Amino acid sequence: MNLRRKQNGEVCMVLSGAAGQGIQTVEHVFTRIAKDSGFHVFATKEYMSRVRGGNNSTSIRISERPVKAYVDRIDILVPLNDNALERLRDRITSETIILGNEKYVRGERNALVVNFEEIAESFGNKIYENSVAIGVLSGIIGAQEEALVKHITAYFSRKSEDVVKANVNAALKGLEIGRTLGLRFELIPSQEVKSHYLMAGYEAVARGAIAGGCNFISSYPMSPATTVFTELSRLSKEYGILVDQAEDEIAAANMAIAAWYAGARALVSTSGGGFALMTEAISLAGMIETPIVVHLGQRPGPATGLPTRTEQGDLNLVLHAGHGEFPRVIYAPGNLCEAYELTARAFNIADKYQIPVFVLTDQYFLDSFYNVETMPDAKIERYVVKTDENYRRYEITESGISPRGIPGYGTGLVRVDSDEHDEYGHITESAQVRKRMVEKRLRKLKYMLEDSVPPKLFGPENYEYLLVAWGSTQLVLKEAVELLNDELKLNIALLHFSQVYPVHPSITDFIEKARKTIFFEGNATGQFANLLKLVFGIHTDERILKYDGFPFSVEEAVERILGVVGRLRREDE
Amino acid sequence: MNLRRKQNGEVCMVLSGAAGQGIQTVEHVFTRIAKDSGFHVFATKEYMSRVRGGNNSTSIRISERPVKAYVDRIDILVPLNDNALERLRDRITSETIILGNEKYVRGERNALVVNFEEIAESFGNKIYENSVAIGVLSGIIGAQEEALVKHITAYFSRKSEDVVKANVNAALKGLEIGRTLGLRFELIPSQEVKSHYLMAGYEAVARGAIAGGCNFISSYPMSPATTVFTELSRLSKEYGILVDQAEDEIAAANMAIAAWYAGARALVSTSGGGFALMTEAISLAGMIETPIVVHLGQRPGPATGLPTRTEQGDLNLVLHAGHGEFPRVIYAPGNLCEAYELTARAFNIADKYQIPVFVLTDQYFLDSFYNVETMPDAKIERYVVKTDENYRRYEITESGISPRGIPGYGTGLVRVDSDEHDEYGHITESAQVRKRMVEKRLRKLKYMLEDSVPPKLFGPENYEYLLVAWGSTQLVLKEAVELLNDELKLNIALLHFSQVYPVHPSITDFIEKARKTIFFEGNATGQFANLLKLVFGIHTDERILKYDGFPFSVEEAVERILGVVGRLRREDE
Amino acid sequence: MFDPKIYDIPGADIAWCPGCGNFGIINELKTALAQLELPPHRVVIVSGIGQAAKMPQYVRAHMFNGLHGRSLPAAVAIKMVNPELVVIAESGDGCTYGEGGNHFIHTIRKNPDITNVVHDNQIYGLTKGQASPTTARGQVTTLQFDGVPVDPFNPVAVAVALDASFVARSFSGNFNLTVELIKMAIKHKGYALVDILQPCVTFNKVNTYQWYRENTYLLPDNYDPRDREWAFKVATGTSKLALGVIYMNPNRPVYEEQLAPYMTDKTPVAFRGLEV
Amino acid sequence: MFDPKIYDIPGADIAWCPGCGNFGIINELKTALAQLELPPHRVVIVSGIGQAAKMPQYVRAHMFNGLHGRSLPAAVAIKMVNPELVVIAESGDGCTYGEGGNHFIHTIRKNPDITNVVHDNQIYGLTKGQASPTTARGQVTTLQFDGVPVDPFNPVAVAVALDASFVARSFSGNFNLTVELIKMAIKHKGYALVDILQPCVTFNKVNTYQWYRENTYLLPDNYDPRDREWAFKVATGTSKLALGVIYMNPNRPVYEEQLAPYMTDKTPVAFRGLEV
Ligand SMILES: Cc1ncc(C[n+]2csc(CCOP(=O)(O)OP(=O)(O)O)c2C)c(N)n1
Ligand SMILES: Cc1ncc(C[n+]2csc(CCOP(=O)(O)OP(=O)(O)O)c2C)c(N)n1
Ligand code: SF4
Ligand code: SF4
Ligand SMILES: [Mg+2]
Ligand SMILES: [Mg+2]
Repeated sequence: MNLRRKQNGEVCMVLSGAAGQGIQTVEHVFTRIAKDSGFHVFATKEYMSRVRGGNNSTSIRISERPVKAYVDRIDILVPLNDNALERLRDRITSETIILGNEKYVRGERNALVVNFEEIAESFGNKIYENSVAIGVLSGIIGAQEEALVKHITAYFSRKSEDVVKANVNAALKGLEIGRTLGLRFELIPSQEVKSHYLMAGYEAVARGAIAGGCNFISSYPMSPATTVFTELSRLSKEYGILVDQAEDEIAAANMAIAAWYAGARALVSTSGGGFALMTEAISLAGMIETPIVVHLGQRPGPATGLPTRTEQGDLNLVLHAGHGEFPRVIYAPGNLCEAYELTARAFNIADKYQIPVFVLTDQYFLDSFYNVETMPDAKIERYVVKTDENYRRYEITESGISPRGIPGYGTGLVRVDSDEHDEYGHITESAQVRKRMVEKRLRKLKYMLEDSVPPKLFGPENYEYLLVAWGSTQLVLKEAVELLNDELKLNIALLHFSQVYPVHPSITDFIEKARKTIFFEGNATGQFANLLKLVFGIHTDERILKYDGFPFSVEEAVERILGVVGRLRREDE
Repeated sequence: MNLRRKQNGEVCMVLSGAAGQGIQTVEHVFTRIAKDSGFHVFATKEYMSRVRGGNNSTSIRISERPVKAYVDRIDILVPLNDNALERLRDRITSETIILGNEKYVRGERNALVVNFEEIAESFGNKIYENSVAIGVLSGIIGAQEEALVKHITAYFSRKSEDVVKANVNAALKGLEIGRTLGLRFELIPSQEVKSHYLMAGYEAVARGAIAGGCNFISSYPMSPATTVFTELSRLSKEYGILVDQAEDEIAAANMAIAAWYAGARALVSTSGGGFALMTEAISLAGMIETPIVVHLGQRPGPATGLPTRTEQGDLNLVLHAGHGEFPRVIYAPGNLCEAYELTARAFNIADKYQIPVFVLTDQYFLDSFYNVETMPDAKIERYVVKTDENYRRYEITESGISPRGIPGYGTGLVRVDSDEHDEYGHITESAQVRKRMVEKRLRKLKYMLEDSVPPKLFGPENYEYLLVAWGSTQLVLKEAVELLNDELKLNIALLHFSQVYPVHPSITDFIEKARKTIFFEGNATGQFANLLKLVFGIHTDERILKYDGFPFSVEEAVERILGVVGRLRREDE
Repeated sequence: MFDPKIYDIPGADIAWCPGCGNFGIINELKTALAQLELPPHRVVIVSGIGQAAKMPQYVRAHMFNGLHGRSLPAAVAIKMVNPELVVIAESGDGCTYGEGGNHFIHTIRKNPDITNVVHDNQIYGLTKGQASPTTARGQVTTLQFDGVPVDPFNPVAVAVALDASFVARSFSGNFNLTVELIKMAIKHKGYALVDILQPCVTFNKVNTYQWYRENTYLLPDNYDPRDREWAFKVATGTSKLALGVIYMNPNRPVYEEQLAPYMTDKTPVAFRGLEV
Repeated sequence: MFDPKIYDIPGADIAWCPGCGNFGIINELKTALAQLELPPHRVVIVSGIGQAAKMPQYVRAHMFNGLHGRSLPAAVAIKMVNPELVVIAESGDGCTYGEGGNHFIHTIRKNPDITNVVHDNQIYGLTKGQASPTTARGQVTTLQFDGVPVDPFNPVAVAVALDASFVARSFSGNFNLTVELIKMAIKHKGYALVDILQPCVTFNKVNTYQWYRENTYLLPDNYDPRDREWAFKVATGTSKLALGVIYMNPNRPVYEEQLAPYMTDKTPVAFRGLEV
C-alpha cells in the first residue's frame, strides 16, 4: 500500500514559504473557491513562532469525498520563497509536482514553472502574485470561474475598485493557465458541498460556546488558544458577550468564576502555561462550587516549549489542577461537530454540577478546517434558582448539588467562601462539617459519571485489534483504520473518547472483545492510557506515542499501527 | 484494649484556650523543663485560623519511653478560659482530671481546682499565671527545680530582672503545689534524654535544608509552611542565606530557579494554594533543567480550605504540577530524622538530576515536636562544573544529564531557554531536536529510580496484614501497630514510604507477602494508593482515609485498623 | 437612613483581636451603607484572604470571599455581569498591593464602577506579622529579624500616577471621616480607592492608634483633589500622611458601560434569559 | 571600546520582521556593552517571552530566557546570588507591565542593581497584535475590534511614584540617545528602567517611526531628573513623550548589599564552597 501515491479523486496541495508571505491569503481564498466549486476541502497549517520569516506551510486536500485529516502526501507543492522546500524534503516523492516561479522550483525533479510574479506584473504589480497562484490552483482542480471571482472580490473588498479588478483579472489569467497545464487533477464536483460551511476547530469551539450560552470571556492571549478568544470578541456585539483581556491568566480565571457567581456563563481560553497559572483558581471553583469552563488549546511543553506546535501533553495537568480534592469533567473533541456540541455541553454540565469543566483541544485541532454541512443542535440548560430569605448556598443534598442562586435574583443572599464553610457559606472549623462538605462535593461524581459521554466506535463491530484514542487524533485514525481494513484487509476498529474524564465505563466491554488494544496519544508518557489503567485496571502496554510537536499524519498512523500489529502477530505465533 | 486509660510511665496533658492566651508559652517552657528533667516529650498543637480568641489546644505527652505520636487520651486537661472544654468533650473520659482556676473547671467530674490566677496575684500580677501553671505541671510529673528555674529565666530573659524573679517565684510556688497534689504521675527520669534536643518538624526541614547547602530562600508567607521560611530567615546571618520575601509565589518560584541557575541552592516553602501558583515555574525548571527544591506543607483544600489544619491532599498536585512532561522527585518524611536527611538530600538530588524536588509535609508534621538525640549525617553534594569556551548547556548524554555550569565559573556561557532548544540552548523548531530533547529529559527517570529511597518496614517481618502509608502518619501508625501486635496479638506491619515518587520497586515483594494490604492516607481519594495501583498494578481496595482536617490519633488508627481487619477476617471465613 | 444593624450577621463569631482597627472599619462600613440606604441584597462584598478579608463574613450582604490577592478581578467581573449591584472589594494591604498588585494597577486602568476598601495595617496580620508592602523600611517583624530591607509601596501615589478616578485615604479611628469617604467612594462613578490606615494591635507595634493620630493630617479646605500635581505632592509627602480625598478625575469612562452587551441594552447580562 | 561584534551569535536566525524597531535596540545594546567594555561572560541577559524577549537569543552573553512576565524576579535572584554579574532584564511592554506588572512595582521597591530594558512597542507582537498595557485607548487591534476600552499604563509615572532610582525613556530610532541611556542605566547603582519606544511595523500601525519622531521630545538641558515633582509632570504630560533620564534618586540603598550573607563577606554566594 503506497499511500504517498496519487489517489483518485483527490489532490493534496502544499504551500510553503516564510511567515507574512501570503500563504494564509492563498489558503483562505483558494479553499473557499474549491468548496464553492463543489469539492470537499481539508486544510491544516504548521508555523513557526515568529511573525515574519522562517518557514511555514499549509497542507490542503481537495477531494470528491469528504476529507478531514492530515496526510503527508504532496501532489502539488508551491514554494513561495528560496528555502521553502527545505523542511518538506521528506514529504516530496517522485510524483510530487513542484510548481511556481522559476527561481524557486529550478533544479527540482518534476519542476513546473509558472511565473506567478511575471504574470502578476503584467497586470500592473508583483503583489497580485497571490491571486495568480490562487487562479492556477483553481484551474488545476477544475474550480468554477464564478467562485473564483466571488472570493477574490470578497477578499479584497476593502481595497479600491482598481485593485479588486486587477486581482480578479490576474486570478482569471491564473485559472486559464491552471486549466491548461494538463495535470489531470480535475475533480468531479458535488452539488451539496456548495452549501456547506468551511469551519476551523477554533470556530467550532467558539460557536459551541455561544450555543451553550457563553456571554462572558476573560482571557490572556496565548497560542494556540487566542483564536477562540478573538472569535468571541469578534462576535461580542452580535451575541452580547462581555469580553475582557485580563492583565494576566490569574485575573482571567478569577474573573470567569466571579462572573458565573454573578450570573454569567463564562469561559477562559488558554494554553498549558497560562492554565498552570489558573490552577489555584480552579481549586477556588472546586471549593465555592461555582462553575467555570476552560478551553485549553494544548501545545508542546514544558514551559514555553514549542508555542505554535501541537501535543496532547496536558491531560494530567488538567486532571489534577488545583490543590485539594474536588470533581471535574474533561472533554476532548475529535471533530468539529463534537467540538461544537461538547463546548456547549461544557456550559450546561458546569452549571448543573457547579464544577470546572474543561474542553481540551490542541494546535492541530484548532488550526485545521474542513467543510461541514451543519452543526448539531445544542441547547442552553440553566440551573440558576430564584432565592428566598432562607436561602443556604451550600445546602447539603443527596446528590451533593445545592441549588445555586445569583445575587439580585430573588430575595436571598448568595454567600460563597473559599474557606471550608457551613451550609450558609460561613467559615467553619468543625471536623464534622468539614467531613460532610468534602463528601457532599465528591458525591456529585456518581451523577457526573451517569452524564458522561460514551466513546464512539469507528470501524467493524467485530474487530480483532482495537485502537483507543482521544481528542484531535480521531479523524486521522479513522482514515487510517479505513485504509488498513479496506486495502490490507485488517480488522481494526477505533474507540475514540471525546470525554476523557470521568471515563465512560463501557470501555471495559470494548477492550474485552479485542484481541489486543493499542493506545494512541500525542504525548511521551501515555497519559490517557495511564488514567485507564488506574481507573479500570486494564493493560495498556501497547502504546503509540508521538511528541515531536507535529500531528500524526494518516500515513504515519498507518505505518506505526502496521508496525505494532506485525510485531503482535509474530509474538502470537 | 482501652487506650483511653492511663498508661504506666506516661502522662498526657492538654492545654486548651483561646489564641493569644499563653498556651504557646506554657507549651514551650514546660516541654523544655520536662525534657531537661529527663523525660521523653511529644507535643502537637491544633489551632484556628485566627490570631486571638477561638479555641486552640496543645497535647503534650511526657513519658519514660520515647513518644512521638499524637494520642486522643487526656490524663490532665488544663482549661485556660470559659469555653476551653467545649471542643474537647469527646476526648474527656471518666479518668481525665480537669485542673485549673476554679471558674473554668467548676462543675466538671474530676475537677481539681488550682487557682493559678490567685497564686499569680500573690506574686504581684495576674499575668504570672502561666508561670504558675508551668510550675504546677512540672510538679505533677516530678520535674526538676533546676530545669524549671533555667527555662523560666530564659523565657523572660528580655524582660526586667524583677519580672524574671517574680515569674520564677510564681513557678516555684506552682512546682511545690504540683508536687503535693498527689496525682501520682511522677515519672522516672532517664539521664540520656537531658542531652537531647527538642525539635519540631519545621526545624528539621529548615536544618535539613541548611545541611543540604541551602543558601537562598524566596517565599511568600503561607500557613503551615511559613515556619520553615521564618527559621531560615532567623538563621540567615549564621549560615549566609539569601532571604527574599517575594511579592507573590510566582516571583518566589521564578527567583528560586534563577538562583540555582546563578549558582545558589535555593528553596521555596509554601502550601497548596501558593504552590498552585508556582506550577508554571515548575514546568520552567523542567524545561531549562535547572534544579529547584520546594517544601510544601500541606493543609486541607480546596482553595483556602482549613488554613491551619492538616491533610495529605496535595500529592496529585505535586505529581502533575506544570504543563508538559518532565521528571521530578517527591519526598514525604515520616519523622524528624527523615525530614532532616531528605530535605538535605532534596538539594543533592535536585542538583544531580537538574530537576524539581519536593519535600511534602503537612501541618501536623511541621507543628509537632519531640526529643531527638542527634540528626543523621548529611553532606552537600554539588554537581556544578567549570565551563570552557565550547560549553553546551544541553549536551545530549546517555544519562540525560548535561553538565551544569553557572555564569562566571569558567569561561563558557550558560544559556538556558524555556522554549524547546538545541544543545546550545537556542530556540529550535526541529521535530528531530524536539524528540531528542524530550527523550533526554525523560531518560533521567531511570537513574532517579535507582537513587530512590526504599520504604521502611516497621513491625514483624512475617506479617499477616500490611499497612502502607506515607509522610506524616508514620509514627502514629508505628505505635498503633505495636499496640495491636503486643496487646491484641495481631500480626501487622507497617510499610512506610518517605519517597513517594518515583516509588521504590521493592513494594511488590512486600505486598506479595501480606495476606491483605491496607492503605492509609490523610485524604479523601487515596492518592498514593492510586499511584501504586497505576505504577505497579496492585490491588488497593482497602483504604483507610481521613479528611476532616485533623491528624490520625493512635487510638483512631487502632480502631480503624481493627475495623478493617475484623471485616477482612469475617470475609475470609 | 437605615439602621446599621440590618447588616449584622446574627451569632457571627468575629475572629479579630480585641482592639483591632478592623472593628472601627466594620462599623464605618455598615454606617455608610445604612446612610446610603442600600438594602443588603443590592450589595456584594468581595474579598481576598487575610484578617481584613474576613469582613464580608460579618456583614449581611452578598459575599464573594475568594482567594488571597484576587478580590479585584472578582469584583470587576461581578460588576460587568450585573452593573445594578453595588460592588465593594475589601481586603488587606498584603492582599491588595502584594499578592494582588498586578490587579490593583490594571483595575485602575479599567475604571469599573466599584469601591475598593483597603484595610492598610502595614503588616500581614493573619499569617502573623510579616512585612506587608506598606511596612516601613527598617521595621523589625516576625520574619524580617534585621528590619525590612525594602522601601514601602505607596498605593496613593501609584493610583495618582495611573490617573485613578477616585483616591482617598482614611484612618479607621476617625469614624466620621471614614463613613464619609466610603459613602463618597460608593457614590462615585468609577473605580474608587479608600486606603484606610488600620492599627493591628497584635503585630504592628509601630503604627499604633497613637502613631496614626500623630502622623496623619486632614487635607486643608482649599485643597483641590482635581489638581493631579498637587495630589502627587500630597501623596509623596514624607512628613505626615494626608487624610481625605486626595485625587479624583471624574472624566474617565466607566469600564463596564463601554462593553458590547450594554451598547443598546442596559439589562444586566446576569438576568438575560432568566424569568425576572 | 570593544568591538560590538563580540556579542554576535554566529549564524543566529533572527526572528524579527524586517524594519522592526528591535533591530535598532539590539545594535544599541551591543554598542553600549562594547563601550562599557563588558566581556560577554560578565553579562547575563534575562528575558521573558515575546518578540523583545528573544533578544538574549541573539546576544553572546549568558542567557536566562525564562517565562512570560517573569524576567524581573529571575534577574533579581541572579543579582542576589552573584552581584559581580551585570544583570540586564530585557523584555516587552506586555511581558513587563502586563503579565509581570506585580514584579515591576515590587522590584522598584527592592531596588536591586539591575538594568531593566523594556521594548515598548505598545502592542503584543509575538501573539499577533492584541492590546498591550501601553496601547492607546480607542486603538483598534486584532482583538479589540471596537478599540481598546481602557486607559494605557504609564510605566514612567508609576516608577516615579515609587521613587525608582533611575527612570529613562528612549526611542529605538535614536541610536545615540539609546546607547547613552543604556550605558547610564548599567552604570547606575540600583534598579534602572529604560523604557524604549519601539515601532512594531507589523501590528502597530499607529505608533510608527514617524509617529514617535513627531510625538517625542528631548528633555531640555535645564531639566533636573532629581526633582520628583517635575519628573511627575513630565511623566504625565499629555502632549508629547519625553525622552532622556526622567527621574533618578541615587540615595536609595541597593537591595542585595543589605542582605545577610554580604554583611561581612563580599564573595558572591554563587562561588562560596566552589574551588575558584
Ligand atoms: C496564594 C496564597 N498565598 C498566601 C496565603 C497566606 N495568607 C493569608 S492572609 C495573608 C496575608 C494577609 O495580609 P493582609 O492582606 O495585609 O491582611 P491582614 O491579615 O493584615 O488584614 C497571607 C500571606 C494565601 N492564603 N494564599
Ligand atoms: C503565561 C503566558 N501567557 C501568555 C503567553 C503568550 N505570550 C507570549 S508573548 C506574549 C505577548 C508579548 O507581548 P510583549 O511582551 O509586549 O512583547 P512583544 O512581542 O510585543 O515584543 C504573550 C501574551 C505566554 N507565553 N505565557
Ligand atoms: S492580628 Fe492585627 S489585624 Fe488581625 S485581628 Fe489582630 S489586631 Fe487586627
Ligand atoms: S511583530 Fe512587531 S515587534 Fe515583532 S518582530 Fe515584527 S515588527 Fe517587531
Ligand atoms: Mg495587612
Ligand atoms: Mg510589546
